[in-house]
Amino acid sequence: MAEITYRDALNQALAEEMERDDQVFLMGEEVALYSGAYKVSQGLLQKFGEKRVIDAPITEAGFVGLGIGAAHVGMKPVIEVMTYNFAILALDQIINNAAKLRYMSDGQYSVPMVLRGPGGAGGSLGAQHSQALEQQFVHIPGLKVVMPATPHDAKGLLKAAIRDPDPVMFIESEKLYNVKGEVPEGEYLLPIGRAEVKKEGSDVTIITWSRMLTAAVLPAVERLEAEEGISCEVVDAMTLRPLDYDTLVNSIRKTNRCVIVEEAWPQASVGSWISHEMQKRAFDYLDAPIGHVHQEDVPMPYAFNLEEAALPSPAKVVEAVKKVCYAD
Amino acid sequence: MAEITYRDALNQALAEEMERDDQVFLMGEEVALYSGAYKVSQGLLQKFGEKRVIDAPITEAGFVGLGIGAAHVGMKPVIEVMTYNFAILALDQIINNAAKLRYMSDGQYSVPMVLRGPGGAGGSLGAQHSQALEQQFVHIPGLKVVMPATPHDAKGLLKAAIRDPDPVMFIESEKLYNVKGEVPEGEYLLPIGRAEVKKEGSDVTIITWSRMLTAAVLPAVERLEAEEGISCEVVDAMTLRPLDYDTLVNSIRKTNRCVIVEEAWPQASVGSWISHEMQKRAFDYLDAPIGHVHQEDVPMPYAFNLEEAALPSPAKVVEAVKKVCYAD
Amino acid sequence: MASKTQSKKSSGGKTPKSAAGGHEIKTHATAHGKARAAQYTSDDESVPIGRPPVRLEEERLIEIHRQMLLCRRFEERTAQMYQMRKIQGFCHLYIGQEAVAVGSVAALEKQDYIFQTYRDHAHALIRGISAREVMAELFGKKTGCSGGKGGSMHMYKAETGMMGGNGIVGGHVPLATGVAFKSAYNDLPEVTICYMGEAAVNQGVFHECLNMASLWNLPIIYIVENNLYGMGTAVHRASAEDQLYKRTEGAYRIPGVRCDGMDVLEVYAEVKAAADRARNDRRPTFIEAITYRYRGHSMSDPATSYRNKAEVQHWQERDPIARLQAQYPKLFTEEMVKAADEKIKEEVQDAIKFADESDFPGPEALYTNVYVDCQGYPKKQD
Amino acid sequence: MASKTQSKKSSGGKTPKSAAGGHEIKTHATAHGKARAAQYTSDDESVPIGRPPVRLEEERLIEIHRQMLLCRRFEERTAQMYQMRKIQGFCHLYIGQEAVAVGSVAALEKQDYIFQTYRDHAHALIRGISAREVMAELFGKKTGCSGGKGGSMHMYKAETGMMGGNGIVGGHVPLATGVAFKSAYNDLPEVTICYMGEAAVNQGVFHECLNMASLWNLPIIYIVENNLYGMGTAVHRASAEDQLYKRTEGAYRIPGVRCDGMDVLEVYAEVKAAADRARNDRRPTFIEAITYRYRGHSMSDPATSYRNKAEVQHWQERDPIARLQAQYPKLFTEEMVKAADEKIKEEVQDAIKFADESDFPGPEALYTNVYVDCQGYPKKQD
Ligand SMILES: Cc1ncc(C[n+]2csc(CCOP(=O)(O)OP(=O)(O)O)c2C)c(N)n1
Ligand SMILES: Cc1ncc(C[n+]2csc(CCOP(=O)(O)OP(=O)(O)O)c2C)c(N)n1
Ligand SMILES: [Mg+2]
Ligand SMILES: [Mg+2]
Repeated sequence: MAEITYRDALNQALAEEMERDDQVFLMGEEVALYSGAYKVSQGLLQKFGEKRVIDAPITEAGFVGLGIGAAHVGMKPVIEVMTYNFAILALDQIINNAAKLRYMSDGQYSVPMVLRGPGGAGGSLGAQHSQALEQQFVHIPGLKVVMPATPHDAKGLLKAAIRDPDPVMFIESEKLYNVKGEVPEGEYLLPIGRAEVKKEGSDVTIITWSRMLTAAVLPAVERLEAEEGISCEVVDAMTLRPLDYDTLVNSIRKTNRCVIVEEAWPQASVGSWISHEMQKRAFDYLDAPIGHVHQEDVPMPYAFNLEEAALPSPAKVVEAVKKVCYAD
Repeated sequence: MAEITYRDALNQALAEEMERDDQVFLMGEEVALYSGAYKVSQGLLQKFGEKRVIDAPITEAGFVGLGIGAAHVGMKPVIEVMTYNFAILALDQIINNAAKLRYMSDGQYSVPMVLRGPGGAGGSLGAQHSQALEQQFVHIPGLKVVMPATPHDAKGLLKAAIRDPDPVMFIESEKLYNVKGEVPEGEYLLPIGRAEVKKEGSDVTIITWSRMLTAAVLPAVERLEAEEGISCEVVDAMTLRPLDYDTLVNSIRKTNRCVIVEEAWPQASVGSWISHEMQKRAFDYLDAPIGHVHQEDVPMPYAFNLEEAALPSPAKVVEAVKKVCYAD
Repeated sequence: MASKTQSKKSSGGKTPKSAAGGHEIKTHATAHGKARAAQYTSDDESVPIGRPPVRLEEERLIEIHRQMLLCRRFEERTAQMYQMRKIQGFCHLYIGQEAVAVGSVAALEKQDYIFQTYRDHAHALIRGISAREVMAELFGKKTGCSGGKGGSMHMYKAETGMMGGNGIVGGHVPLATGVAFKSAYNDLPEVTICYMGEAAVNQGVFHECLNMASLWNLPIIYIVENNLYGMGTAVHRASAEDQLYKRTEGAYRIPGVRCDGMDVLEVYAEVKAAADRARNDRRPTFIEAITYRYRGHSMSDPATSYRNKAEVQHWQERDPIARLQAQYPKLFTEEMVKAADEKIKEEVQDAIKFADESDFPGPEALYTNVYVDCQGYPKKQD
Repeated sequence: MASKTQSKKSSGGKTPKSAAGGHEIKTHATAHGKARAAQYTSDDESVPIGRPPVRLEEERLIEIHRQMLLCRRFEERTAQMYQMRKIQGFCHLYIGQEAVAVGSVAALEKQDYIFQTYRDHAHALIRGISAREVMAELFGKKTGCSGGKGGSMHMYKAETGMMGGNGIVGGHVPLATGVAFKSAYNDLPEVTICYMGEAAVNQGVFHECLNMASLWNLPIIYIVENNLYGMGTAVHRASAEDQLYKRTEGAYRIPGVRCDGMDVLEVYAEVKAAADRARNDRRPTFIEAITYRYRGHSMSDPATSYRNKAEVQHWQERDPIARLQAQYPKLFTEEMVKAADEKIKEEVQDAIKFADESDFPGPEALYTNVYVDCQGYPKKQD
């Protein structure tokens, strides 16, 4: 298997799906001539031409809504938001049209659109550009929300998202674009709605997704196992809506302890909701309250030291795991 | 004490605060000549003139942002969104400016603005107009979120919100506007950030806010006490950010059981987060998983029977309470 | 027929400082508002009318007349059903504005698309959804065109090209633009009409979409149904440039034209020209149709605080149905109209009966069609 | 000084059908883009220049020159500090565009306000934030003008009227409009300038605000710094009407004027006239200043894919600092400029030293100033 970056994995998925179906097009700010702000669409303009790789004016509500409109008459738009921070500007279109057209028409329409771009912090980008806002989408019936953590998952899930008949919020990570991982040569798809045990263990279940897997959880697990002798099972939720309850619950039933690690703010977050679902489904199996590691409840500061302190970190995960293991 | 409607209580609060401080103004769609879509601002144009009661064009992002701009140079804007459903259109302004200007400037600015209007379902209004989207605001550091359930609380909290130095999302309810309750004559303020035990009880704690208090919880409690002999303590959260953890936790420590009732969808909801916080803080006191009553996880249907089935109801609360009491 | 009225201009210009010394902010001016409404009189000569009414074959005129009358009668009964609480929630009537929908849809072809706001009953009826299905939708019945799940503001029937009402002011403009994008992308001879109220023109997304439509040469017609008010706000109290047809040429290079929205043939002619342009040249057009709603904004609005009876009467004298009849007196004889009316009344009565007798959606319908495919989502809460 | 160049118009007009038969959607045209850039040459006679440069006293000219040079030198060193990773994240340089900020701020009074985008270092410096505080902010130090918590895109100093940079394209336009509203409401003789890049004009909120500013007679000047590109997108690939000054009169009754943004005195004159109008007549103005950024969009953009060296050189030949010097050769002698430059370099060097030696904010700063008052919120997670 080839080692390629998360960016290239996404690029391959886009190229393969555009090759496969001429109703797939890519639209967003700077996706064509500039190859994408983060170069995810490198080479696609050259390959597919300006009819199918389209630079949009800076009008998020407009072009996201345009994508929804095209999707509900049969196209397969892939709309890029330069970062998911800007999706706020298109939220009315996403919530009121993408998520509801099918229900309101009682099944006459579907919206097979993918909205993709990086979420979370990018590094010293300040308060307005460093948010993990997936809770806005996970809340909404009618949407699917996918947040892959590895190049392998990114490729398989993006291809599945493009073929999916429903609107998929596909949230990447700026800090993952350069991360390499093994990706099989030929075509493959991964199922939306499936979580995966990324590492088995017996003492505690750590549930996470996207960048936190490699940025906080895995380094913490290494330390916990080496230094504390705590065996950790790591579950990557991968899809946040629909959530794969079974895989998560089964792990907790085995370990009897759980920590949830997410990049977002704590209140009404996806992690806090998963915690609620877990206590509901595994109440009798839990030997300790569910732990929660998240961004500090403040806007993201610019100063490097403060940003580091604001974000979840391996150290915070270690601490939270020790706490639920009563080893603190 | 006079019995007045929730609408009139709000109207009094607005009038009193506008009288008190000439930097308070009211802006929104139809607030002046039309007296507000729900007549909350009745008489204010006549009393304060068109300089201070201002009909805005239908441009939510624009006039909400304008309010934020005016607030951060010292005014005290009260901005009305005709319903909180439309606040989605202004969400960038709310999240990126109202919530963050103080932090990004390290305290040079504050944003003493109130954004008010009805949230939740109004009755047969269909999918785009029947949402309880408070989770979007409760997630965001820098905002305060207040959701009063009674005329008394509405008046005292709106006055406090207008005087508050921070941006307050003040979420009312269309279905409460006509509801009457006792309101003291003279001036009074209620503290933002305080929950209240609306009814004492011993077997189970029901946490709720806004319309669900009277529409679902109190009728259910009546039935539960009469028919099942289950004594319920009812806690009205009133402010969702900052949340009054102590009042909530203390009640659960007493009753050992908890059900959370909210109008919103379940995933990443405010209720699911409160549940997480409660299991964290009262793990050893809980005799059952925390129950959760919420809108069914579907867009709001128009058909009357389906809408009724979609919303939380006294029956659903009864069922959930019986379940956590192992009485089902 | 309407007689010529004088065009009155408001004083306009600079706002005087208020007596109190504070700078007076121009927010509304009731008196002006009422005077200015006259400015939009459909026979005001200051209005640049693009093109003389066309000649249409008799059978087309009869059909156009029938459609307007159907909309009128259908909604009169809708109001009645609302009073009886058979219909609930928001309900926005189109009475008075019929010429706009009928004249414009008549200029379309079968493969074309239309998008409307929440004020969408007439558009649904004209574009080919049966009165039965529209009324059943209003009643929230499963036989409704949206299965009872959409309601008054969300009428859909995919195969007719009626792409729905939308409840968010301006929210459907990108959808319509996206459909036009699909037509251009696939080189299909399709045209999309995106209707909106005049207040929607101030929403940001309108601006975003017109720019894209022009930039990318999309086959779309934006029709503003300027009924002079957005709820209680007169157009000049919300739009700095209240001559709306002037707003798009300078900003987006999209030609703006105004037409008399009380004259169904003028609407037809203007939209036909725009549709040809869209279909052949792939260029968007902006049409402002001056019209008037006789009723309140929605069923809860008595429409008394912001306009007076004289104004309503002024417009009722220009009623689009009466006007068409007057234009072709030999065709629309008293008997002919009466017969047509009877038939339509029967059709509407049948629709009401059908809606009334239909079932509400079954409880399982609550959970269907949220997704095409989502592994057991959603499930009932437990 | 720049010599006359020819104004080349792109072929424009209708887009031909593509060979494949599909309708070709006009999304970009690199070749045109480069040719068209010449159209915006500051000495292109097709550009309607509003007003001849004013005469200013020598000391004001010297100060204006000093400010432009300060911005230039400050940002050259900023780029260097970025390479050394003293500064991180997004960092957008203003080099080449100095005449716009300097000329316009010079036309303001002390009580006035300015709002800028993320490209805000120069505006901060000119409006009275010291080089030390700006550099310290870039370094993320607690001595920075925003306490190290804002960063490159968020420079604030309330008492100077520098109301900050903003990271969301278009996101600050309502804030600025709100400040102008406060001035009008309280009848204060204040003017607000809201700067933005030319790509921001396509955002919906721009449209919403211009309408309100005109409707309510707000004392505001919207200045578009048209540097011909939004990241890599040439203005005509994003704006259907790429002559931006034409976009506001028709749509909002706000006069639009274009000025040569490489000529600081022309900017000054145009903004002075607009400021007088705002202060005295309470009417908004829209100014398009044609300018050019010499560097990439941000530090990560080599600016090679969408423009070529010849184009950059074309604009560098119109450099605003050199131009002012050439306009007043007797004042700006070689020695004088050299001496001024030395002094500025020292000031910048001092700022770097100050920033470097300052402390990062203490860990407690993470939790301060989220609220004025919020009962123990926020607290560190436990
Ligand atoms: C974004 C948004 N804001 C406000 C509303 C409430 N609202 C519904 S219709 C309306 C007036 C619209 O007027 P206009 O566009 O002129 O259309 P008309 O109703 O006259 O057909 C308003 C304010 C809404 N539905 N959506
Ligand atoms: C809403 C939003 N969309 C996209 C971006 C990313 N972005 C930042 S600057 C920029 C280009 C803006 O160009 P222009 O307005 O011309 O200003 P300039 O950078 O040339 O000064 C883009 C796309 C953003 N910050 N905000
Ligand atoms: Mg209207
Ligand atoms: Mg630019």
